[in-house]
Amino acid sequence: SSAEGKYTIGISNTVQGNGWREEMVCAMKAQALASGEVTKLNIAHRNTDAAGQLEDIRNLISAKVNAIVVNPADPAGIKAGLEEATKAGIVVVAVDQAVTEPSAYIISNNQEQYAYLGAKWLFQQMGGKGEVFYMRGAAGASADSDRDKGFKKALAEFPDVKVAQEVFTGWQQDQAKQQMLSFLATGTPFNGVWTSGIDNVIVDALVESQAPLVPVVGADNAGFVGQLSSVKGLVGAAVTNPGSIGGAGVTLALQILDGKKPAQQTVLVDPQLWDNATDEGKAKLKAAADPSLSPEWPVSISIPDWTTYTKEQIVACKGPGE
Amino acid sequence: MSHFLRRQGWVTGLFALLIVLFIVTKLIQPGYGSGDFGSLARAVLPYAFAVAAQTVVVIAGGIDLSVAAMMALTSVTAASMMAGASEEYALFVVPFVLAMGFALGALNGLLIVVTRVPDIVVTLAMLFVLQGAALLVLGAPGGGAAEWLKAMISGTVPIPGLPDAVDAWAPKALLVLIVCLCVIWIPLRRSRLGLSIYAIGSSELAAFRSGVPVKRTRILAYALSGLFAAFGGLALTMSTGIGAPIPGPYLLASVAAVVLGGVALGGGKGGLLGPIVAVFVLRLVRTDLTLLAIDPNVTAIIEGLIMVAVVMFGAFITMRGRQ
Amino acid sequence: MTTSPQQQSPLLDASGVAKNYGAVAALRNASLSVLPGEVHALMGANGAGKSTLVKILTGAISANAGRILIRGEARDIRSPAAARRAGLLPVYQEPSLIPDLDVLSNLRLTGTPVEPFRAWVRELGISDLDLRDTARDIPLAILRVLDLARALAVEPDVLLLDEMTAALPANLAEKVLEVVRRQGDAGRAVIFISHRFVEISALCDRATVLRDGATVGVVDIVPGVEEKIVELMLGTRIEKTKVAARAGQGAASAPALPRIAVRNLRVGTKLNDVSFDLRDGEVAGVVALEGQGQDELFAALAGSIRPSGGAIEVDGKPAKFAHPIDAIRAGIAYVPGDRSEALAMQRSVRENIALPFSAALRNWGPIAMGRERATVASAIQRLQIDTRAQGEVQRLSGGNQQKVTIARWIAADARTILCFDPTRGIDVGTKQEIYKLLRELAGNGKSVLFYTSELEEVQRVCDRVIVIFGGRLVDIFSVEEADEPALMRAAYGLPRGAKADVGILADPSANPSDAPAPEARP
Amino acid sequence: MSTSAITPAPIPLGRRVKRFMADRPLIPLIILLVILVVILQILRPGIVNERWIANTIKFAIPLAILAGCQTMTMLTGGIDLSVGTVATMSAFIMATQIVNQDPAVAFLLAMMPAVLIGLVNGIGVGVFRVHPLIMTLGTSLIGTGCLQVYQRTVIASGAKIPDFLAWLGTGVTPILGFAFPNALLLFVPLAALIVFTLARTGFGRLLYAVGDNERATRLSGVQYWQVITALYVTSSLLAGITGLLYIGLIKAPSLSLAEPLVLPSVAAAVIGGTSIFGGRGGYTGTIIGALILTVLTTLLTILQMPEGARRILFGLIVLFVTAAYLRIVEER
Ligand SMILES: Nc1ncnc2c1ncn2[C@@H]1O[C@H](COP(=O)(O)OP(=O)(O)OP(=O)(O)O)[C@@H](O)[C@H]1O
Ligand SMILES: Nc1ncnc2c1ncn2[C@@H]1O[C@H](COP(=O)(O)OP(=O)(O)OP(=O)(O)O)[C@@H](O)[C@H]1O
Ligand SMILES: [Mg+2]
Ligand SMILES: [Mg+2]
Repeated sequence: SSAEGKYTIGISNTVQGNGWREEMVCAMKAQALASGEVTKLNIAHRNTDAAGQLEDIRNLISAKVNAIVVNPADPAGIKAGLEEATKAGIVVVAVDQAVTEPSAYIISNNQEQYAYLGAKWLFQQMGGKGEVFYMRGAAGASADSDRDKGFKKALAEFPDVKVAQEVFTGWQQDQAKQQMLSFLATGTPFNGVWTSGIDNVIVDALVESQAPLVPVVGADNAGFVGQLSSVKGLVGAAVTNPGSIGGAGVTLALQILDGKKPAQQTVLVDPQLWDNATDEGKAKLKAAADPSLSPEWPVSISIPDWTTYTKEQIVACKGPGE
Repeated sequence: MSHFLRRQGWVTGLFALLIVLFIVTKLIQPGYGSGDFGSLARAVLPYAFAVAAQTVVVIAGGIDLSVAAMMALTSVTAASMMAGASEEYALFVVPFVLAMGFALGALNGLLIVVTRVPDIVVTLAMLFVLQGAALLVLGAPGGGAAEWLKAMISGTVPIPGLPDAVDAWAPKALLVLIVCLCVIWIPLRRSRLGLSIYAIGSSELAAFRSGVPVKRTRILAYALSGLFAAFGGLALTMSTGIGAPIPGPYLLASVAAVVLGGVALGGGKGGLLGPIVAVFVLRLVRTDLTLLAIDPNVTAIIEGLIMVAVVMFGAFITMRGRQ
Repeated sequence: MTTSPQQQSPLLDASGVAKNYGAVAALRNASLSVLPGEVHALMGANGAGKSTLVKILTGAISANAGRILIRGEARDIRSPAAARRAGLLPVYQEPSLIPDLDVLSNLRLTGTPVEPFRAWVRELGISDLDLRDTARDIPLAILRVLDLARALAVEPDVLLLDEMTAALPANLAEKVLEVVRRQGDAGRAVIFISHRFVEISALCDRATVLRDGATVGVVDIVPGVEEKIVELMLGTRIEKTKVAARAGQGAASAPALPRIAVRNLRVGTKLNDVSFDLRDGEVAGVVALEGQGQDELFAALAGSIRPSGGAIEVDGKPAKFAHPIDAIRAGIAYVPGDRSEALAMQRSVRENIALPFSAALRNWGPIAMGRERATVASAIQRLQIDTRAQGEVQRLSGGNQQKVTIARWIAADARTILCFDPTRGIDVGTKQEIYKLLRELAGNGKSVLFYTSELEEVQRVCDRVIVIFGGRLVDIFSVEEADEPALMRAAYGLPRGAKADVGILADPSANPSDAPAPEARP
Repeated sequence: MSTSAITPAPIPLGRRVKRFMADRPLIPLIILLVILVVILQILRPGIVNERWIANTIKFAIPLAILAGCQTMTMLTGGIDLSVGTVATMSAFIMATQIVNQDPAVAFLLAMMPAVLIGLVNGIGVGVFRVHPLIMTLGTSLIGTGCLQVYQRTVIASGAKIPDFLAWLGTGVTPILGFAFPNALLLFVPLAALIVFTLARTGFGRLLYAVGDNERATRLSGVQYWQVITALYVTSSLLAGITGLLYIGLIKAPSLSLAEPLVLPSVAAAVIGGTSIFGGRGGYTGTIIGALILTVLTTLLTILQMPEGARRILFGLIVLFVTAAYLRIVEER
């Protein structure tokens, strides 16, 4: 990394204490450090809603940052704040989700595609028929409703697949596990499980209650990826949903600050699917598996072309000046 | 007399703290100006209404755990009604939503009075009910808001006869807050109802024996709380332009600010000014933490420390005063 | 039964009133009939149901059965507000002002006119009341008087006073009695509950006696009727003699060291330079008007507040009390006058009595249940506590609650007991028990410091009497010298030998208007 | 004096039943629990089987212990909102320290924040008289912050769930043909200890008395700060132990592991008949309260309905259960 940075970057995130978001913030820090262009990061990172994020964005405007990278609590809810930021000459980049503010740049994981890809694979594994246990995220969250669209799209392609039960895990491990166990106790037959990223506890629950190991779809969390190669008889797929999108957001912001505007306003990072049913998938899983990572962290800790930090840097989770 | 002084003393102290914080802010960010103050006012708005909602019931000797859920429900209701509707339609939506908050608050009170279940349980149960209802109204964040409503809290009020530089320090959001609170609170405080609310919070038995209609007063206190929460919900919709069915962090924040503002949990004491000033203090602390680019993991520690320290300090002062 | 045949129709006529609290029948068959212009006493032992009847008449609770006629009309009084509209106004046994509101707001809340209230307050002997004071900061006795003034100010037809004078010092009590008597003269009716016979005979026209929740008689108050009332109240005859076997002569053989020596004790501005001794085997009385510093004296000795000067010696050794536990360790126990200060109201009688056993850190372990049961049972036995509702102390009657506060320290076997007005609101039978108990304690070599607001008790119980006035100890009487007029004069700060009678109670036959009206607060 | 017996009037059967229940408040609670289970069985025939019972118990236990913390603090008129954070901290520290440390050392490290937070809570409430709600909310914020800072130092060291904890949290032991969750081995003695402490020890007595009338206890020689400090430390320790049990059950260390249990723990204590105003309640009721909530969660999971309707139903049932219970137990 070069000597002196020249930019201050503000970051706004509204979910704290969740492995994915923590990795995202660490990726932002690591990328800022690795780029060598950033003097200081102003990070507003707490649990709040769209109104709270507006407050944070305005505080960042007050702090006179050069760019703001934001993981929006809601695509439309923070429009006013982003508009004010642009007016103040601040570059705005939204990561993970799109925003409705037209002046903002977006580099996003494709949530709809995430769900579609996993669900489609799952339904194929089920032979195109049977019952699926549909474990969603948090009711009322916009990422959850995007994923629901993708799931429903896949479902429409497989008319013989039925939803045995739909539950909201709230993206909480304990709740998800309890729901899985309760569901198992009902004795309802089911042929597959789709999870919105709360995955390893589901495998645990199946194993503990000696239930038949049906195919399970999850995210690329370290714990689940490990299980996919270590749990005997488990067929499953991890769909990538890289938290390192945060690092990509920082990169994009720096490019714009340096005058290299991207061709289009929105960059979508499409997810990949690694299953342990094919050799190709197995190889990818093996390459990605990283038992040293905290089990809640996604293993896809970097995005080719977009992030330049090393694994040590993201794990160290230190930004410029720390 | 001494009690009166002590209470006013606390609010004065909070004001002083707020001023110190403004000075600190100015030191951290010399460019901190009227526009930033406007941002502060807008950030304060939903919190202030949440705190007002909590304050009324706390003074009446209760607690309302459903404040944030009520805000979410009123917010999604307003947003879903206004989505795609005409600007004028909002003129109907606003009173409707306020009435809804009032009615649901009254329902809270009614359930407490009728079932005799402790208020903390009733409002906890209502928290789930209102959250559920919010999800039924809007499954995901969405909806819209009339432009004039959004405009009501952005920008400043031109005050005739004053130079623009002064006007700039009178953000509309602040004025909306002051007007809404004063129009309800000041007459209330002077009315028999207000007195009754303090009375049932102070001693329910003595109030009953003084001829206060305890049940009706309790129901009305919760209804007012619902009304303030509905204002809060509207404020959310006005600032974000949408409604979100998941409640924001307003419940715990409201309880904390109530206590910081010198209102005794247990009832009968305090006023609305203290908690509102406390909200400003808490929001400004947040601003300063962001301006200082403090490690976000440390900000939680700092906010917790400030909360505990201020309340401990208050307790310490009271103890000294008693000796 | 001596019912006086009267021609007038009653203002208030209640009959067959019953009230159950679960298994406890607070009232079974109570009746009460009050004529215009009379002061009507409602009497009964602790727990007889007097307060319950008052609460029913004034809509604070609802009866299970009964009929209430007001001016001959059947009225259903459902709330205090309804009672107020019907012209019935109570002053309950516990103060009813809202603690966190100032006096003015309290008046506003009840719709009481301010000027008449002010006039009554002055009339009742409180000259320096600030209407902006928060009720919580006002002493109990004054609060009671304010409660009364608030009731008087709306000129009720029937005023119901539940042990109005119990917590009052003599000077305030007198004023109250005067005012009440005038209510009767003005054609209104007063229902007056008190355990003090002097007050009843000085004031009342008739008395209704309750026993175990039922009316057992209505009598005219004539000289010598006390015996009959007591008989009705208790169902048996009780000796109202002086407690015998005083240890007074034991003073000669007293040990060289006093049990407690108070030297130049000072507490803020309230108590100044007070010195006296308390010896083993004696009951020392404390007499003072309201607010003369006696509260602070007791609190300082009990370790509740820290004195600002002077010294307390226990058994000859200087003692510093930072917390009541220090005083308790030194064998000094404090029984506050306000029982709500001493009792955990939702807990059982047993737990309340056994509370001090668990206080110290080393006693936090398992409780020896058998031993506790025995100790508690013997204390209950000794004080004759009515344990029908012992699951929760709050369900006991006022008098029985008071007994529990004392029983605690009997069970804990404290060497010195500081009793602050322990007979407040206790019926005659129980009073006798308590006098006997205090004497017995002294006989067993324990020491008692005994503040009382009823002067006649001094002679029954004490060996010596300490009189406090304006925060200073003004005199110490031996029991022989301590007749009521002498004590009264000393309590007003008058020197010994001054001749004027004080107050309407000094000589019941004297015309009260001849007595000089002393200032309530010097 | 008033020793004369009240005339025994014939009491109608309904009132006799009511009084019987009022004297034994546990019975109506258990009946409510059974009703819920029956409803569950009707809605999903066959669900109430051995496995389901074991699962329910497994999930009810951590909730019940945390609700025990609430019960005890609520007896004194307090509340402990920091239990979720404390449990999470213990769990997270255990799972991350066990990787490189001796189990005993890891255990001690895991319990350290519990003791510390309990001590701070106790001193704040007992000495400085800060309202418990604010005090424990504050320490829980501070604790969460510290955990987040700590987390960054162990991102790369990975995490492991000690086998013993997994055995305790998820394992079952067949006795007499019935699979008993191993967590009962921890819970039964712990619950017995809490019940005994509340009913039969000086400390328990003081909790009730302090919550009822603090001035009275002071005059009886009780030093408030001692009781309160001991109480909050105990509460925190229990929360710490719950954390260890919970991580054994969930097997996924996260920074918000036990947070979702906080509100239900308060609800369980209140449903179980403990008054938030202090002085009244007990632990056996709380245990049933925790079971009721757990069964209710299952019931709502298996019902096919929109999430919003599910939450509404949850709230209504909690309200109904508490109201029905109060109706039955409270005379007057
Ligand atoms: N809330 C209650 N619950 C249960 N029992 C009660 C309750 N209130 C009063 N009682 C019982 O009713 C009876 C009558 O009580 P009450 O207070 O009327 O007596 P009282 O005549 O005023 O006695 P005192 O002279 O001691 O004040 C007592 O046995 C008492 O224990
Ligand atoms: N649980 C109990 N039940 C009944 N009586 C008790 C109980 N605990 C103590 N006592 C009685 O109270 C008195 C004081 O006992 P306690 O054990 O509290 O004394 P202590 O002050 O702790 O001990 P020590 O005097 O040895 O320092 C004794 O008369 C004892 O018999
Ligand atoms: Mg009474
Ligand atoms: Mg009495």
